[in-house]
Amino acid sequence: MAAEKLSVVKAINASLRTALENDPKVLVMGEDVGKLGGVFRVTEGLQKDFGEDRVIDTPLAESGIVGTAIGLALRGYRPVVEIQFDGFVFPAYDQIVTQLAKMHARALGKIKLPVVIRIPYGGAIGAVEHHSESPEALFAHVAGLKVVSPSNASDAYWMLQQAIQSDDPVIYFEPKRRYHDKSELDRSAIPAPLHAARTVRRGTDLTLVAYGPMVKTCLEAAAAAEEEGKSLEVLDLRSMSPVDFDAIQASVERTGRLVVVHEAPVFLGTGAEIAARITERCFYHLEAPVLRVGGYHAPYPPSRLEDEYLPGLDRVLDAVDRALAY
Amino acid sequence: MAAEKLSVVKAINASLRTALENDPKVLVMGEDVGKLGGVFRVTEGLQKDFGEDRVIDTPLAESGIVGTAIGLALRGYRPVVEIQFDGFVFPAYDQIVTQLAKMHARALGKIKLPVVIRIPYGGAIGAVEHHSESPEALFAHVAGLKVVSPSNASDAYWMLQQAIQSDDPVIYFEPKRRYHDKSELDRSAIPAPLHAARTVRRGTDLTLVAYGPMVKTCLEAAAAAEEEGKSLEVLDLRSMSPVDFDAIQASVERTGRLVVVHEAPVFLGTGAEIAARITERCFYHLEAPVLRVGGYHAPYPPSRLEDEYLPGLDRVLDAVDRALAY
Amino acid sequence: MTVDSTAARKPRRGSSKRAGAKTRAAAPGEPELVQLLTPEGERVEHPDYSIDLTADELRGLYRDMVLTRRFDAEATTLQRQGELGLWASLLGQEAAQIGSGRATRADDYVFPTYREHGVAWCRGVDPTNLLGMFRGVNHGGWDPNENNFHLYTIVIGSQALHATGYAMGVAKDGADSAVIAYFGDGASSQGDVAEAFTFSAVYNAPVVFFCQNNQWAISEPTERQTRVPLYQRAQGYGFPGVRVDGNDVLAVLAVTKAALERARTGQGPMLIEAFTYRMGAHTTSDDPTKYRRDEERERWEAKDPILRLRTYLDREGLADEEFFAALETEADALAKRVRDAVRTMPDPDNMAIFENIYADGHALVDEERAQFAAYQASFAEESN
Amino acid sequence: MTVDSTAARKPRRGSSKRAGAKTRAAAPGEPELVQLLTPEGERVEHPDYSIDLTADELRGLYRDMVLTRRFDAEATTLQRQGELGLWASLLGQEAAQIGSGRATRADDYVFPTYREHGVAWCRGVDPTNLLGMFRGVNHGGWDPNENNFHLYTIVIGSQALHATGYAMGVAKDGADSAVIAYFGDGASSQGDVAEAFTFSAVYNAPVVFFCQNNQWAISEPTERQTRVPLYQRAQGYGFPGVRVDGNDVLAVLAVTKAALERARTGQGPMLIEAFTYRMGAHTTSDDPTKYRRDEERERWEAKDPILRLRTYLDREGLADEEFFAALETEADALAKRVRDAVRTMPDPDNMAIFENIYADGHALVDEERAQFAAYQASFAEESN
Ligand SMILES: Cc1ncc(C[n+]2csc(CCOP(=O)(O)OP(=O)(O)O)c2C)c(N)n1
Ligand SMILES: Cc1ncc(C[n+]2csc(CCOP(=O)(O)OP(=O)(O)O)c2C)c(N)n1
Ligand SMILES: [Mg+2]
Ligand SMILES: [Mg+2]
Repeated sequence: MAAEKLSVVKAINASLRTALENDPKVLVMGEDVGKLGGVFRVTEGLQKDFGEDRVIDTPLAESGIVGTAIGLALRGYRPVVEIQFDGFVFPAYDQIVTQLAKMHARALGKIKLPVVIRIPYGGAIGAVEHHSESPEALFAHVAGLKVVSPSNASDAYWMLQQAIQSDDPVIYFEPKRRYHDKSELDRSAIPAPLHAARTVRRGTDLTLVAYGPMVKTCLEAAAAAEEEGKSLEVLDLRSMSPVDFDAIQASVERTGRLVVVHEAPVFLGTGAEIAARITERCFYHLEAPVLRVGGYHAPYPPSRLEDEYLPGLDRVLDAVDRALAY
Repeated sequence: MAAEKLSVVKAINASLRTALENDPKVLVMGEDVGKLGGVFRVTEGLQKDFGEDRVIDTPLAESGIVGTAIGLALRGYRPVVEIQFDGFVFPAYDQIVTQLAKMHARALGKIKLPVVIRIPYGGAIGAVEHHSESPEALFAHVAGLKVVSPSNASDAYWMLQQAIQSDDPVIYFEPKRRYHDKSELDRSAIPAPLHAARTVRRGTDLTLVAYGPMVKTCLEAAAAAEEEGKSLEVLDLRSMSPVDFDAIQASVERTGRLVVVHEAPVFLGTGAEIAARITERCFYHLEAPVLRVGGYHAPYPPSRLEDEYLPGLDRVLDAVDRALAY
Repeated sequence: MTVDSTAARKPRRGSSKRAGAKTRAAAPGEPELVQLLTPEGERVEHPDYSIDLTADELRGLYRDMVLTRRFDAEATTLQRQGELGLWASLLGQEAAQIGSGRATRADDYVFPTYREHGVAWCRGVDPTNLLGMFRGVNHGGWDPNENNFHLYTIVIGSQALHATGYAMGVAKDGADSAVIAYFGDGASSQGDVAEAFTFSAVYNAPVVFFCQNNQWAISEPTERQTRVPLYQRAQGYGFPGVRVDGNDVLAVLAVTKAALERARTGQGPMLIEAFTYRMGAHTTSDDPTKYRRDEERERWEAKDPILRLRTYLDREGLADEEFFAALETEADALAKRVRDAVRTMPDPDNMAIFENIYADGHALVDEERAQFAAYQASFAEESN
Repeated sequence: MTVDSTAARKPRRGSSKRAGAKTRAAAPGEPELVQLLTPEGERVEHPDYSIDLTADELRGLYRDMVLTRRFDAEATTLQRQGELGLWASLLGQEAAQIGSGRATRADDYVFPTYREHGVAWCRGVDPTNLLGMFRGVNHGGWDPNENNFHLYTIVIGSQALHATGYAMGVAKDGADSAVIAYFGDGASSQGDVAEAFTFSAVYNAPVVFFCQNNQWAISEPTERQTRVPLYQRAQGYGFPGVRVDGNDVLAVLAVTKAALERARTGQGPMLIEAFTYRMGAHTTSDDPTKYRRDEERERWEAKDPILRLRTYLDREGLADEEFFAALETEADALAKRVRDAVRTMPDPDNMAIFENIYADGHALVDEERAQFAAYQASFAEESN
């Protein structure tokens, strides 16, 4: 099949459709995923085509959704759960970190938990409270979970395929502000491994690492920097657990400088771990400390302040300048 | 009053008693805190002396405990909540991060949430699953919460006094494996600020940063290292949010080397943030990368493996040697 | 399921039956629905709940509902015009909100969801204050203690526990106030609501759980949350539940007053299910045509809460043309005031990002605030 | 509260009343308790639940209870001797567990708490397998699918949702198996249990909720969790609840069989409250003298589940001395086998820390495993 151009929303929809078609054990479940097709229309048309038994509108209870998904997985199903917004995953946090993450180990490997939890995350959509958060570090810190985030339609499609095929629980963070960005999807391609970072722009002076919504921001920053004669390499991390440290290391060994960018608060965010570990691995290669650009140690602000709160082009370039100034 | 020697459990008990005596708005609530005095006897005798109305046995529901504590705080009370064990805090996680942490900001400061959540944490007590975890990073990442942990009886007493007096929500992690360690408590002393780190041993070659249960381990490591002619400085961090970076920086500027030790998993643990930020602050002072010693990216293991899983003297010294070898 | 007529267990107060008023019994097999005013605007009596209102009071309720609806419509318009990011309309739920809101006393405390604009009105919260969060200038931001009206809570069900804790505090204080917690039919599924039932029952807390069953949780009908009427949930926790016609402002007022009185007098919690209908979309972001049919809405329009009180006022001659005309003018003025207020509502200062995170300060916030200020200043310099 | 006799709504199957057996009615004001064998060992009938067992079957139940109690006692001893880190005794709850466990079919699936040693026995799980987690060599570690007996779940209430999800899967598969979820009186307060009630009712899942109300959640009496009998919780969710004498193995067997059959035949969930007593401490770490009085325990000892079946067997001449003597020998052998197995149970390999965290591997785990191995090896070198 030739490459087609489609949005992230449509790519995820297509990926769910493929999974539902290929494997009768795959289920889609969550609030409003049925007739409505989800508040973002990600599941649009799926219940119509696959029935209420496979595309399941659930009661309004996130712990219940994840808890029953675990039970369904124990019975041999592969549930793909939708959490409606980032800020609504916390009622399910106990089931996720205490049960979903640990049950495989608890059973000494005798049972598997192929559950995918899809969470639209991040800001910049002008929403009210709880609809713009980036809680990925709270999942990546927990052993037993895998945490990924696509930044474009092709990854959205393929990474979801891989997440559903994985026998491990995967938290799949969807960059909601990029839902309607279109890009090429080649359904016949052989996808990159789920947890491999990807170099999306080559450069020599400094490495930018980002994932999800911030990849585009970093690419724009790199383009702007080029005009000022700075050559930035951009890595799309794609996976926050595990992190592809080898790829980052290889890049930093060439560029000597690293800036990590995410929407989540900097304090104990993914960037902290990357900074710590890459500094350890590249101590003699780094010409500047690893700098981080991200959210502040503050609740996500009202939307009229989100442009100031979120890392944008200018803040990324400011960090780049500071790193290059060492 | 002269200094007395008592255990961490007794110090916390005394601190709760003082608070209940001094302020009629202080309440103690949790599972089994009444007649039983809590599973660790931390609240022993309090219900007898202050009544069921102030020392409250709650239904078995952590979200309910924290959620009603929030309501009581809104009514003007100062609830001190006990979570029975670290692994049982997650059913309350939503109320803690979504409500308790954010309500003051949501109200533009018009309401205050003076709620203390006491959590016995950490391992090495030979317990079954869920009774030995160190989830502090999952709280420290969240703006609106303060996160502290005492390492000895005196801090246990004073830091709890300060936490209860604070108008902010404080997660107070109790190092359960040190519950029965005795040390001096001077009730007439003027305590250090709640969020200040304390130098507990002076040294010149390398700085060890730890908190809660690992402070003792680090002091033992420093003593052992001294015999090998290495002079280690040990900082008791005491607060994981905020972190006293100034104190760490001052020490590292003298020693040039830093090792952070905690029981919690290294990946995205408190040490990651300390490593990232201190590297940024002390880039030209560090003679070695900041090294971290902590738990592995694994569920807390069955107790017969915990000695291998937990950072002990040898693992700390191994990291010290590696840092000194740079 | 057998219907447990919990209402029958409540203390009966002197009922003041109006001469000629009918008493309606529930159709067999249908859960009982407390009603004092039929959809046709006919006044009926209920053995357990009675109410006797002056013409003035009746006109007051009518005015509340009309102004609330007008405010709500204006907010929807403002959203369409881009002045608000979102609006959650209460259209159709005016009786449930005004009836219950007017049942509260000044010293009672209210814990709303995000849709209780009518209750806010009754509590004296300025309507424009409600718009800040929907415009994106704050997350609520009014002082909850000014009107004993807590902030809107978006994460479903959480506030039921806050209300319960608050009520536990009221009881500890020996005060005779009551607390009321609002939530929806969807929210009834959340564990937090169940835990609130448990805590309130065990501590006999003076809290009324007011569930507006508006038939929908976004796109999901109530059958996705329960297979029996929601008011029945209460009895398994040891306190009474009652279903009231949520489009009948008189019945809602009577039942809520009784429940609050019950709470006040140490008889513990009670659950009220106000059976009503969300006539509009879930929010301005929603498209109900995806999941429900127009006929349903039309059926409910016949039960419109405002119309039915209007019919009654008209029939009984309790209000004249002058009243209705004046009310129209007042509604226009309110709409204009709201419109003007929103349009001139200033954006928050950028530094507000760093304010009110902690009451006692936090070193990291201080550090980030300073960095941010310096960063902002660097642009000012550049542009100099 | 009015007692809703939910049992009356269940399909009645042909009852086989024994000649001369009495039918006991609940004392007025007391919740109904299904009982088929009185504490005095007298056989009574119940209008909704009947059972007809052969002497062999009765002896089998007796044997199960005796062996379970013996195993349990041995485990407590092993804990005192330092061989186990902790033990959660089921003493007093043998009838609740054996009665319900024996009601399950091989293809049914069981989700236990941490105390269901008797149910595990009925499912064919080797008792020694239960001891690993209490010794600290694993967190459970048996293969749940070998006996359709899930791992012990320590975090209170979580497994109710797993059971519900599993049951939803059973229904999807069109299988006629049923699922049973165990939990305690304390657990009834957890939001997860309430959500399990909601999900199971809405999806009509074939799951039986089996609540052992042993009167205590560590130090808290059941009144700290509810002010009405727990079985009544179910009706507000739209399915029946029934209280059974949890110390009467016959009644528990009959009621659980009926509930499982109900689930199997598409009639949805049911809640069973087995009214019983935790005769020992909460766990070996607990000290019940802090919070309850000896008299209470003594009162319950008179209702001992094993004694009462013994009395019945004796009175009816259904077992002879030989049987009891052989059982004693068997119990001794079991105790010895368990003792030996625990004492020789090897510690896990250190590298097990890094095993089974992920099914498909994880780079960080690989890295840490390698570092750990190298670190361990460095000691081996040094000691060479
Ligand atoms: C915990 C949580 N999950 C999901 C949502 C998204 N959400 C917002 S409103 C809503 C439906 C609420 O339905 P109901 O409780 O009936 O109240 P209504 O909107 O009808 O007034 C949902 C699912 C949320 N706000 N919080
Ligand atoms: C979420 C959670 N909170 C607290 C605990 C600690 N805890 C273990 S058992 C128990 C009491 C359980 O009581 P119940 O449900 O009645 O079961 P029982 O022990 O009586 O069999 C408590 C509070 C826990 N395991 N999980
Ligand atoms: Mg609704
Ligand atoms: Mg119990």
